[in-house]
Amino acid sequence: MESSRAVTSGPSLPVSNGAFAMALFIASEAMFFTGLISAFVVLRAQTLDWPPAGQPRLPVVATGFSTFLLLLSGWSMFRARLMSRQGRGHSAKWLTLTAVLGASFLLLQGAEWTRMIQFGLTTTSSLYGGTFYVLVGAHGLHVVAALAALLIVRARVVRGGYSEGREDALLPMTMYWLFVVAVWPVLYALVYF
Amino acid sequence: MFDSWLPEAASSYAEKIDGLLVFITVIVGAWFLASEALLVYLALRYRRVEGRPAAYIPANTLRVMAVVLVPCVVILVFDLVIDAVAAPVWHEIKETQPPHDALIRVSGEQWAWRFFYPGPDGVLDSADDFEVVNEMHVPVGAVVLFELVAKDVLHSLWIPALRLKQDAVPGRSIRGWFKATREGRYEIICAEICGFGHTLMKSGLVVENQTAYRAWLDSQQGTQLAEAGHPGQR
Amino acid sequence: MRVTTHAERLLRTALFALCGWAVTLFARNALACSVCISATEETREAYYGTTILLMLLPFLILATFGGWLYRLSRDSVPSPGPPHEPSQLPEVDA
Amino acid sequence: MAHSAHHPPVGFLGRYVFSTDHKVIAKQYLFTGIFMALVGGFLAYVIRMQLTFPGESIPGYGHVSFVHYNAVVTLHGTIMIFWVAMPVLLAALANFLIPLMIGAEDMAFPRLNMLSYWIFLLSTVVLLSSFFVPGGAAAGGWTSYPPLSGSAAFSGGQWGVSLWILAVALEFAAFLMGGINFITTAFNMRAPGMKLFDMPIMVWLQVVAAIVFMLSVGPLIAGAVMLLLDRLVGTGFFDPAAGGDPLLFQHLFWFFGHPEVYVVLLPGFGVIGEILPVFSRKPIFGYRMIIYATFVTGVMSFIVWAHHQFIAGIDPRLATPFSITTILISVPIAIMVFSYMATLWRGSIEFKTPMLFALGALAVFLLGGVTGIHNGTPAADIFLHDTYFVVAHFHYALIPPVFFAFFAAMYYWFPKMFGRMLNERLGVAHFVFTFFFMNLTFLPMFLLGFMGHQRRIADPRVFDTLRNAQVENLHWLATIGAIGLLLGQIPFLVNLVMSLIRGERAEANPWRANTLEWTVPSPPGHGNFERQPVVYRGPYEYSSPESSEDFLPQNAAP
Repeated sequence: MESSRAVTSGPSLPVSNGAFAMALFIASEAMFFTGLISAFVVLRAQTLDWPPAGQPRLPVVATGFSTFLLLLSGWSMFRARLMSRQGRGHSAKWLTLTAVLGASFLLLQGAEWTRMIQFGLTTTSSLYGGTFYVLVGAHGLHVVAALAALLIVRARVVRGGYSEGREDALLPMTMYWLFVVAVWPVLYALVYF
Repeated sequence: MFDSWLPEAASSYAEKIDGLLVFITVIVGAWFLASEALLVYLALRYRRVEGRPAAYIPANTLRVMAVVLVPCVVILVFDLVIDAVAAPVWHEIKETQPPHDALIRVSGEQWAWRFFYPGPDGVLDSADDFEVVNEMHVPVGAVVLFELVAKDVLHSLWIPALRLKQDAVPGRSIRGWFKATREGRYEIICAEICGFGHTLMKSGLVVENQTAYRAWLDSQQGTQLAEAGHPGQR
Repeated sequence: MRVTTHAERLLRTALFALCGWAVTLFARNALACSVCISATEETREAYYGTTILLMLLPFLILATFGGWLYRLSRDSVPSPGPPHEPSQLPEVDA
Repeated sequence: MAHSAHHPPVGFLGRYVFSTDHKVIAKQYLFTGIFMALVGGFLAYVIRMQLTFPGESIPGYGHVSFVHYNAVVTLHGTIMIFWVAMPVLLAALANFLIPLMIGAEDMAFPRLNMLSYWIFLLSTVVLLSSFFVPGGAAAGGWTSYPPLSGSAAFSGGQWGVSLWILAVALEFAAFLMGGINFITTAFNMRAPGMKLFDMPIMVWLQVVAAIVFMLSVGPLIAGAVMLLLDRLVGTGFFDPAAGGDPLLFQHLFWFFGHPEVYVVLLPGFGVIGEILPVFSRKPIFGYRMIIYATFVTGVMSFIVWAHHQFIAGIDPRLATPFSITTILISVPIAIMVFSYMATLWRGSIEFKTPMLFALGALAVFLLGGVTGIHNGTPAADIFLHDTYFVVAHFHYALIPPVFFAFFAAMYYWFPKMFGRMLNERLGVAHFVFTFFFMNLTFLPMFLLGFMGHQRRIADPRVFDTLRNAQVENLHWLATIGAIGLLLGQIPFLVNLVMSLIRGERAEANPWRANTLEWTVPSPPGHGNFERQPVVYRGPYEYSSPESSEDFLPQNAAP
């Protein structure tokens, strides 16, 4: 990339190292979630009363709203990358919107969690609770990590850190964010229904 | 032949498994020896000699690659034959259930085997069940159906003389059968690591004739009737 | 007694092999089965389903990945250089 | 990321400790791996001595209680696979070789690379510290099956298994970073002219191994997280009393566990594939065929894993399909082995130490390969499962790639790594000891397996069938072999130290090899290549009619 390098790369793929590595990382993340989902499917299938008597039902509607927010953040992330690719300086605004939407998803989820715990659904109350917190919690941690990365990327965009002609600097971030967004509906459909 | 190394064979399917082991060993052994000989031959025959340069054989055409591919296809055929010969044995042992003469529940726990006999009514979990620790008695020549459970961790019911091995999984019950064909006393071992006492987890299997078995059953029922209130639950 | 040819013998072995597997594959009553007797039918299906899912997903991911890279390289490199010519050299720094 | 490469780091710390140079990181991995190999080897010594002299105090360790024995077995397996095979074969060799072989100045992400090593080192410390916590190290077997490993009530120590899981998880994070780095580097940083099918076999096999690792490790991490929660929080995913399912962990574990075998096997085969052509002065036999066979192996490694569970209580109807896939995967491996053997055909073979180890690896692996058929046949597995036959089988299958190939790699690339040649005489002695004692150790175990000697027991004399002279003699042989094998490494360690200090200086290309790493000085300077290498041909043009010499480097202008 830098012209002063002693060694130039040769017949490489038409994709940056960052995006390529991110795709590989996402592949292994997908396998991680598949492992969790497999565990969930097996445990759910062998438990006769699911959800168990005396355990609260999961908030389908409220979570449906946060799902909507998360999907929206996926769209705004997509816009941010589009802006950045076209060289227009508006990507920071879209990144902010994405971060706000992601954060509100997390806050809503957190609020739901505290309510669920008050109602008696904990990790040890039943497998129903255990799998819920593990699957949703694993995704929540991914959103937290993605949000942190997003804020760093946004700070660099504001500082002009990506202005050296790297045409698709936001691509890895976009890929990861979209992955985290795309996993959620699957988990939502599996766990909440 | 190496089958003299195998433990005594005392069940109806032990011979079949032994035969299979010999069959596989002969086939793969022949391949192994041939390949090893070829490797040694090639290495020695083509060692460096002054004035004999190496040939340039990149093997990028199918014609040349056939040197390697054809033996591999033959290997594949041998492999599939082995699997085909073995499949019916597996089917007989693990997938069928001949009519049984005796029913025993085998339960593994840290670090002992417990055997639950159904008593005179032939039904487990009833009042006349009785329990024996670390010794299983079965009549010779009878098909024994066992129900394998575990109390705490994974165990593996391993009776080398019967060529019988099956893991016991807590929370699940697994069935299996065997027909002991030779009277005698054999060992029941745990083959799956199950904690500190794993090494010491062994029991006896007594294969005896009908009369002796009856006598043993009667003696057990006599002693155990008083405390038979709580047979092992799975 | 008829003399059997190699081909016939091979065919018979193959048929025997097929029967051997078919027997085990389609056994209705699997005895030593922990998920058949003591567990619900759904458990068995769940194990089968997740087994297949776990097995196929790597294929799917690799195929997606390969397809993506293939499309990218097809779209962006209009004319790949002749074999073993370092023709891409000047363009790399762009 | 490339800026740092232009200014060589200053000071001892910057150059040797917190370095982002792939060559330094490779050496860090290498020495950590060798250290762990000594730890794992010591544990093997303890196991062998205990089996031969049960109940007696072992010189250097002391009395082995049954509690300790389980921990020793567990840690021996864990260390040899995760802390020796992976760091040495995958991390050290890939780190050192991939950039040099493809003509890059460093890895794609040098800082991630450094982070990978430091996380790995942390995982090593966590694992080793588990020896000293109350209750001792993890004692649930390297597979760590719950419920045994799911609760301190079953396996004893509260800390051992938890630290074990933590260490394994950290280690996987490190190798995930490493693997992503390797793949990206190999695909995206090649020198001009080097097309994918101009990459050396070593690079290809490392890349495939990294891909297999990356795609298989996720479910195990999921399982490990759940197991850790079971232990620390009390969730009960694998606890039948709480409604959980112990088989589920096996399901997730072996989905990773079997591909892991190929993650270790493939880099070892890569080493052999590099060395055979150089010392036979002949192109490798069917370069593309080998690469394609590798792809097939990698892809198929995901569909064979249930063969570890034939006896474990899975649906027996699944046994035959998995047995067939298992048997099918032997075909691409056979293609690789036979291609390597065909490389010798009409060659001009020079028996230098690297070549001896490469040939020895093939010779030993053949037995490990064919005995896989015994284990992969479900009906035979009823008898052989969890016996010493399995132990012998996987040692025969894994010692060639992990140790023989590693030694071959050390003798071959040591000059490039450290700028000095290893002593040839000590090397040959090392090979003879290793080869002889390896077979002496593990051949008796096949027989022990046929006698029904189960694994992981601390005292064979407990059992009537094993309380006889035959078993004792076989254990004796294996123990003598193991001690000989360990002592046989002394020439190697002496050789390493002596040659580092005053070995013969190595020239740039002592083996007259074609690949790019031999075009730079030994050891290569910072940034590897002073001038841009340009690649004109494949890596194995030995004795080519195009050249008057018997080798034709990849970057020699036509």
